[in-house]
Amino acid sequence: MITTHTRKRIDILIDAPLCDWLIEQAAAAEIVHHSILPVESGLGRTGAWRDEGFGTVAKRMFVALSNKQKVAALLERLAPDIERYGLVIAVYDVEVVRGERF
Amino acid sequence: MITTHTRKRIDILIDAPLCDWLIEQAAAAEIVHHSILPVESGLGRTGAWRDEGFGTVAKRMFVALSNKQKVAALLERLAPDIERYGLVIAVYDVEVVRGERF
Amino acid sequence: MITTHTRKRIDILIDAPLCDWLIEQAAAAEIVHHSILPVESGLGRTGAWRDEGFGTVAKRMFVALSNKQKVAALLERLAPDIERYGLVIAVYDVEVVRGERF
Amino acid sequence: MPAFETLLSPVILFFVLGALAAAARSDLSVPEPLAKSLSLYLMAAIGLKGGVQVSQAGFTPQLLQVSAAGMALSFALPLMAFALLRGFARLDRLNAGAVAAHYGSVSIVTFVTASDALTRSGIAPAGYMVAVMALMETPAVITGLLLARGSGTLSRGQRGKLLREVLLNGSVVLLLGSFLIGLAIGKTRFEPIAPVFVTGFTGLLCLFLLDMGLIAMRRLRESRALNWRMAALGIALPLVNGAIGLGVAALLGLDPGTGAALAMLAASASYIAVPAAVRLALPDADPGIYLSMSLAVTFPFNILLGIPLVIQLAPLVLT
Amino acid sequence: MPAFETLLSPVILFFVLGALAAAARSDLSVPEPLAKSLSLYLMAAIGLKGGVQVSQAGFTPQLLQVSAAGMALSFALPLMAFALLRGFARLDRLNAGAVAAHYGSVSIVTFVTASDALTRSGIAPAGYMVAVMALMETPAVITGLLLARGSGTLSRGQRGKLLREVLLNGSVVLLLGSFLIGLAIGKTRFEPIAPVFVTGFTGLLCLFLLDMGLIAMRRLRESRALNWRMAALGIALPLVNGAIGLGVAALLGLDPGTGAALAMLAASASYIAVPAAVRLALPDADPGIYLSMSLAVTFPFNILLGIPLVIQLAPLVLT
Amino acid sequence: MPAFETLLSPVILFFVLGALAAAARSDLSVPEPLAKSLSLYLMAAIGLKGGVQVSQAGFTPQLLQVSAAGMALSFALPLMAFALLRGFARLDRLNAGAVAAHYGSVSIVTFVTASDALTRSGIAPAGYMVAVMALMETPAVITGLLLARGSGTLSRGQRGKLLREVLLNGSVVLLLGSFLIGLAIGKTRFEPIAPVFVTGFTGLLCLFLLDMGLIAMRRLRESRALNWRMAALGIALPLVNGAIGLGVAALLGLDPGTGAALAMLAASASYIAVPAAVRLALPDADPGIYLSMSLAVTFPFNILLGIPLVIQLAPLVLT
Ligand SMILES: Nc1ncnc2c1ncn2[C@@H]1O[C@H](COP(=O)(O)O)[C@@H](O)[C@H]1O
Ligand SMILES: Nc1ncnc2c1ncn2[C@@H]1O[C@H](COP(=O)(O)O)[C@@H](O)[C@H]1O
Ligand SMILES: Nc1ncnc2c1ncn2[C@@H]1O[C@H](COP(=O)(O)O)[C@@H](O)[C@H]1O
Ligand code: NA
Ligand code: NA
Ligand code: NA
Repeated sequence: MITTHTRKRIDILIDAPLCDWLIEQAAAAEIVHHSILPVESGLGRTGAWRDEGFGTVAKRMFVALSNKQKVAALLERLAPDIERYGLVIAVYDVEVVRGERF
Repeated sequence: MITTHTRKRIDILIDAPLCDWLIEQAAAAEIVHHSILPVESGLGRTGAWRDEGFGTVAKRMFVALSNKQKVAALLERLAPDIERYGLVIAVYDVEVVRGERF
Repeated sequence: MITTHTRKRIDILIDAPLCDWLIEQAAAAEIVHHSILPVESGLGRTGAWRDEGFGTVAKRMFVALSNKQKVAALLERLAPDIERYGLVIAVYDVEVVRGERF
Repeated sequence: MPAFETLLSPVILFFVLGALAAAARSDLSVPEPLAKSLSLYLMAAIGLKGGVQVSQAGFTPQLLQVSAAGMALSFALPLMAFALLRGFARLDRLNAGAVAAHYGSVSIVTFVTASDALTRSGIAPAGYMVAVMALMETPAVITGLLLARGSGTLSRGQRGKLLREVLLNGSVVLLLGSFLIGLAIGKTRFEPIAPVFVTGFTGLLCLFLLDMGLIAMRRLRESRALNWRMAALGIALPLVNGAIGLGVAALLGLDPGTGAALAMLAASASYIAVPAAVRLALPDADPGIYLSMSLAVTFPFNILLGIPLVIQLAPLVLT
Repeated sequence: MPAFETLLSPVILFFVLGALAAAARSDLSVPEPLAKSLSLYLMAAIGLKGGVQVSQAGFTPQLLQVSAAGMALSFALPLMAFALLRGFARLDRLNAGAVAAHYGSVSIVTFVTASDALTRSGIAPAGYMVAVMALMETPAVITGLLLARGSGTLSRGQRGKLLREVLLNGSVVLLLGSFLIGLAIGKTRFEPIAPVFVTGFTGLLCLFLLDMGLIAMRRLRESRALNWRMAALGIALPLVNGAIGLGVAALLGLDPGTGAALAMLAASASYIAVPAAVRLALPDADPGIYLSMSLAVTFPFNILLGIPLVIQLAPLVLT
Repeated sequence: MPAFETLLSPVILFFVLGALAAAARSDLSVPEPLAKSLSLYLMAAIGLKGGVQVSQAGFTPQLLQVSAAGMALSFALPLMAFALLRGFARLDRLNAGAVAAHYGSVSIVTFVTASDALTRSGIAPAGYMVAVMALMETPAVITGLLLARGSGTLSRGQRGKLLREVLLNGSVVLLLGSFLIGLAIGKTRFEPIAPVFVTGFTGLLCLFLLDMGLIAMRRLRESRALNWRMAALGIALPLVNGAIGLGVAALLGLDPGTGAALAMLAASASYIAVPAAVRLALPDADPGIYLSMSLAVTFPFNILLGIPLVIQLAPLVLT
């Protein structure tokens, strides 16, 4: 049977203009590899939005697979900005193949 | 260390025309905040589809972070319609920051 | 209360041109039903990419809900190609409704 | 040979190219935002052109007559369709009602292609037919729903949503809005935007029909729900509805072009606006049935045979 | 009645159609990639046209004067806006600075619509105004930031990013780049691409403004943060800034068309480039405030009333 | 100075603008669906134009000769490229085969830009060259694969997929399909769609090349795999292949325009259709190498220097 390892997946909903900033923060926490998924619309405390090109601050979903330590380090780094940047963060355990990569 | 709380994430694959209905149901279960992700194509019991603008009923992915009770309430509400609307639902535990929000 | 069952969700990041191949592999492992989500950009060992239509090999995210056995069978099938195709795989437990479907 | 002529138009040939490419499983595909953008463009363009034409021709009582007739057709055509779908195709009440709604409504692309062909055949339809089409789009949904579920089964919230769908559906708003804009600006103020909305029209229609060919044929290939009885009705219904439309046109004394357009509206079936409304209002109906019949059978039939047929018949019936 | 004329142009009527559709909660919508594509197209088109015009008119000292004046306005206009936003609308320092940055900058669509209307009124602005617009886009961000946070609070990395934003923002690059291309190719080599960039312009602008109407009205409907004081300033600021722009134009001795364009640049507020920059540089400011004011109040005001007003006033003030 | 002329065309200048914007790390970007839509449009347009031209010029034996020669080139050019890639750039067998497949195939955008430039220089290529291009797109994939892996290593399923790729690739289908449509409709029926497919062509090509400039330069900036030996070959291969193409044109006795087009087809390297096929068939080959060479080195070289060069040389070599 193929061996898998338990790692963390971290999904962060973030305003599109702040994406590069988040990527830098993640890299500083040694989470260099990531993927960005499009998000179409949403509703939060600041109201509804829809990615129509203009007129709204659109969101993206930052997704990274990494290990516990690095994810903790990233959360530590983000902590002071989570509220003001309105980040929506979810961390969960996943099984990965090629565990040494993450 | 930053404190996190265990909450639920619920992902629901749903036909695009039914999205507003689902958002209402979620709101009725007190899950007001959510995000909608695009889905490109898929294959299910009713065959293959691809979002080409017409000719198919496209899908979206409804994503919400919330607590156990509210997610259970939403599932209860959806129960009678899950089969006929062809909902594909996954619920899982995630760690969130700012747990009081969810 | 509505009954849920524990199943596996498997998310696979894959190059768009290899998507059909993956769908065949999954079907061979009896995971016929799936959804494909768009991915916008990313950074990995082979560098950064952005789906701009040309000039890069764009990625998709294959998502399937299935049971433990079938997911294990799929991983077994993919094993020899994971490295060369650069697959990024995450498997995790989710609660599903209508467990008999998956 | 106007019928043969029609088939040799680039618009139709691009439709055929798309259908052949999909049949051969080529990976040719049109990005979804382009498809949606082209459909917005086509609606704005025909709305404007219709409005400008009426601003010149003036309002006539006929406009009101044809509008009323069009709405009546949209309400009534689902009735016979429903009977045939129950009796011949053996669909249950629910799916028969859902399909009937589609055949009472109209296909904008079929109308546009027909207008183009009619104009090239020298019998251009009256400008107000765009408004008639917009009015015919949604009433059929109401009949279809009542047939599928019986009256009284709609909750108040659902009735509100349905009414909104009927009145404020995006394509109805864009078609009628552009029609009114065309009416307001008239021919002179239309000139600066005519290069986009008139000169570019047929060329962009080619690209759109390329996509429709791909989509219709892919739908046909993947439609598991379709049996020969449904397919046969997908051809019979446009013939029957088109004949009824032509009959109404004769009763109203319409000219051949305008009458042919009304016939094509009656003959065509919706595959954009109505499926979305029906998915919401009749979730238990099978999209595999109503989308396949309207998009994969009736639409190609109308484009390839229906339009040439009506171009032949209309001048004989309407004089 | 040139003002009334302006309102009857198809461009404006499509904006109104979009706004009405959104107000009635129709599901009409324009795909996001089409909106972005049209905005790229509009920028390339006006850049090119401006450059070609300057290639014919030649460089004049006036070009440099107006450029300098434009940049000065972009730097300075946020100051008074800031005072009003603090005093009258009672915004905190942070949000007042953020909003002020938007009003110092410009709205490309407002400029384009104004140019179109001015040209149709027989007082076309000088070609170089496109370059002036590009130069006015980003300086206001610097003033706004300093107002919001005081100087010295920017880290080196942030300052670098801000400078990049100011100089290399996509729209600045595309506008100035197309302007230089137009300058380089001149009228003859422009001819082969003129059908797309000139003939198609007004028609495509209609589609873009349809979308802007939808977006502006949806923003207005969903803006919880907006109170009447902010809404009032959303109308007062373009009036004040426009008057200042007209005054500067008079001082520089500009012709009515060019002066009116400068006034509209001053009067308009950014809702594309600046919000993105401000979201990054002032994350604690509320996008609900600055987007709603500039997009949902000032933009429609300028399109519907500001442009007709300046068309009336400019010929009186500037002679 | 036709070469200098070429560089001053708006088409090329937009390419340069895109490249400069990307080099300066501006955030200017073209939405992906627009890029794909423009490429569909360009293929349909050149296919149609070619077909219409052949419908007037008639079928000639030359058409068949050049088609055969084009396919032979596509099959054969990878052989020498492979040798150079192995010997000079020191690539392993696998990557050398992958890259060779790209250089045997063609770049549609390079062809389109070359045709535009040739036509403006008064030596328009024959209409059938579009069909020749479509025929040259995919044979090289077969040679490249055999070189990379040796024959006999393809499973039956893979061979089927490869054949499908070669014959039914979206761009092959659209190019040949539009060509046949153009052939079928001829000049008169082409007229109504000419405003979109002819008049709008060069302007839309500008927007597409703006995007290609952005993409090529971004690729260059991010290509870690590229070393100077590969970069040198990225310039040498188009020169060598172009010279071979010109030689074949001379043997066939082609006119300067048609010969120049054949040379540019030989000189160009695919970066759309072939990368997708190779990613599937040779998953272990590094996309960083083949995409960077063809898109970031050879494509800009051909656009900026290759086309002007062939415009100079073709009239001397072919008479
Ligand atoms: N609980 C949640 N679940 C999923 N998405 C959320 C949630 N809360 C907020 N979001 C997303 O984040 C955006 C901004 O949230 P907020 O900052 O609360 O306005 C919303 O519009 C949603 O797209
Ligand atoms: N097990 C699954 N995993 C992921 N997506 C699924 C699954 N089953 C169904 N779907 C998605 O839901 C759509 C409709 O499913 P169905 O109602 O079974 O036809 C499919 O086309 C897929 O996009
Ligand atoms: N750890 C990770 N987390 C999320 N996405 C990843 C990760 N590693 C790689 N990816 C994605 O997979 C792509 C290819 O990775 P690679 O093969 O390492 O270049 C990247 O560009 C990302 O989009
Ligand atoms: Na009908
Ligand atoms: Na301003
Ligand atoms: Na080649």
